[in-house]
Amino acid sequence: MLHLVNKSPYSSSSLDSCLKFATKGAPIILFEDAIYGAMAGTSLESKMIEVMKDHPVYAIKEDLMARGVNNIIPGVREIDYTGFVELVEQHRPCTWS
Amino acid sequence: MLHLVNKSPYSSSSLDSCLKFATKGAPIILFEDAIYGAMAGTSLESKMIEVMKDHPVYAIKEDLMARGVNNIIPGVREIDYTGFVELVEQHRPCTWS
Amino acid sequence: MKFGVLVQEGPYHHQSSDSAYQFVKAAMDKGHEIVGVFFYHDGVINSTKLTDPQQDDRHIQKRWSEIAEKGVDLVVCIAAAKRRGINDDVLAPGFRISGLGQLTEMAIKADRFVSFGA
Amino acid sequence: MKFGVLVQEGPYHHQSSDSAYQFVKAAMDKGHEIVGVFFYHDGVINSTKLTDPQQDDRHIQKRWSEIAEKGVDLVVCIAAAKRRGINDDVLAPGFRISGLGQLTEMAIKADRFVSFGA
Amino acid sequence: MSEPTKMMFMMRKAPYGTIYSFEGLEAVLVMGAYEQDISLLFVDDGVYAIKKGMDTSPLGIKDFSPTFRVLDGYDIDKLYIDKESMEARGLTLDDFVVEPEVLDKEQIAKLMEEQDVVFPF
Amino acid sequence: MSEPTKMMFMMRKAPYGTIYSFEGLEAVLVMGAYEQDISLLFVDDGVYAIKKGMDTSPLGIKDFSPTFRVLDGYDIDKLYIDKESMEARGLTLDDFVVEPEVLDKEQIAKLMEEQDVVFPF
Repeated sequence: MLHLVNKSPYSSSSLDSCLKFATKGAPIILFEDAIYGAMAGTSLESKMIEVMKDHPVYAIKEDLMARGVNNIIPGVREIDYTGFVELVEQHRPCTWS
Repeated sequence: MLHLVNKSPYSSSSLDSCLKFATKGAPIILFEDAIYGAMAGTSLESKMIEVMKDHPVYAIKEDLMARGVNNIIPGVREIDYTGFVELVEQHRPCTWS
Repeated sequence: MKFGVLVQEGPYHHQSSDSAYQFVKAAMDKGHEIVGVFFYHDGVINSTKLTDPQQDDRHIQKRWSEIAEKGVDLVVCIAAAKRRGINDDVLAPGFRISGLGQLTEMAIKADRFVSFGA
Repeated sequence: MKFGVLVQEGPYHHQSSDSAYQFVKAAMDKGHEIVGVFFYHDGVINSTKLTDPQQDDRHIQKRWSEIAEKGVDLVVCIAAAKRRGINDDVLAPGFRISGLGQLTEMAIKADRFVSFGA
Repeated sequence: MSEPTKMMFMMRKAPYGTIYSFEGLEAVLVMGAYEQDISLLFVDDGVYAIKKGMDTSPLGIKDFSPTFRVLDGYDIDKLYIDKESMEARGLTLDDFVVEPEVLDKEQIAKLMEEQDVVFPF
Repeated sequence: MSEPTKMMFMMRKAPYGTIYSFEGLEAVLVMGAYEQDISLLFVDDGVYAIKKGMDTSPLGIKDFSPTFRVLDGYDIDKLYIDKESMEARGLTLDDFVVEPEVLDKEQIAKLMEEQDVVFPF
């Protein structure tokens, strides 16, 4: 299953809920305000590095650009909407808003 | 200043933001989904008991009733909308959504 | 006292509009003056006369129109309204569409200004 | 593949509708079939032809109507629409109002069903 | 005949503060008529949707919780609740208008993986 | 002449995911014309509203961040940012399109207490 998270991890518990139920290896896409979770040098960075031990983490490029975030945590994979579609081809999605 | 919080403390960081900036003695009204923070016997109860050492905490009766919450933490003051208005008479309000 | 109120969420979807209504009603019952209710962000959606809820649910738009009948100014932000498809063609009785200057004036006039939502 | 899409938030206020649009566009560009886009909750507000955003911003309703021109079924939930003042009088080209049965059928037909918002 | 589609309704939001759980329930009722494989999961603040003792009359808001009791008549009997969400909120099975099966997070993760569609409400 | 009303705009939401900060900014611009005592506070995810380097063109969404730069011309020069919110998000003053004054939570609490009106956006 592919997990889609769109809320800021600083103000919402959605990412935590997602992580609770995501099985090992399940990919996670951060988009909209959730991309702030992919930014390097933040209080959440170490947590995200732990997350990436169990899950491939993707961040939507268009959302990173819109928010002026260009320093992402090494290991987070930047994808565009075509990449988003490709992941949905491979996995059934589940949305955490 | 009177602090108004309407989001569930389980899914939103609004109550925490409010608590960060509320000065000692400033009253806090929990309404809408925030009233779940006033419920007894939860994982948040001990935190709320700490909060009440510094702030009078109110919960809106109509919202408690709507959600079937009748076991509130001792010390939380149940008020109706008239009580809400009276607190606003006494303090300028600040909303945390 | 003079109270101003801001409604920032749409009806039914969020409870903010209900809460604002309950607050306004209680304030009026206590004899306070409501200098105005300003509808901003999705709050503008409270003002459409096409609102048609289930019979056994409250009618949020009509509740507001009734408040207006008691002399309360209900102002809908034009910029926010245009983004969300609200204009004079669908405006319910008692609401008027105007600019953010009205919000400023309410905030200046009011002894207490209360925001619901956002 | 066959994709179904659910839009659960209003335009401009939340980005969900933008994201759904970007997703649908990218899926169509890759040759996928969109079995339908269902607008639920505040998502129904995407469908009003009275939408009138600033000139220098995107026109979310028109974007969807353009998607419809490419043969995509845009279905607005009637129950959610009535609560929020959306009916045939304000419905933009390419949208149709129908029941939740349509959502069920999309979900059954689609190989992948993607929800935006909620 | 094709296999029924496995659809899970995941309720994650508290009632009344937002309309998600109520409108989600409306969707569940309609889908019940389509003879698919439907399950309902209560997780996070969604567990509050089935709390007993709601009285929305002072607010004049429609109380939708009784509708959960009729789901059985629509052949929707797969109701699940997240143990952790329930316990963190100080709730037990006695607190609910229906009797969902209590699952831990591993069981829920497994159940989700089996679904064709997950609707978040 | 009466005293000017002390109004604080408290931006707490991230840009683009929701419209609050953008429509909040529109309100600030209008109020600037009324010669009141206006301040702008960036706190929680609201600090992202003034992040440098936004490029919304791939999404076709209007980029509103340049508008913050013109506030000065509207005599709105009291811009404050919460130190803790900024630091938790790995941001420094170099990251912003404007130069807010950095305040700690005690200073912000004090500033809030002085306000006649706080608008949350």
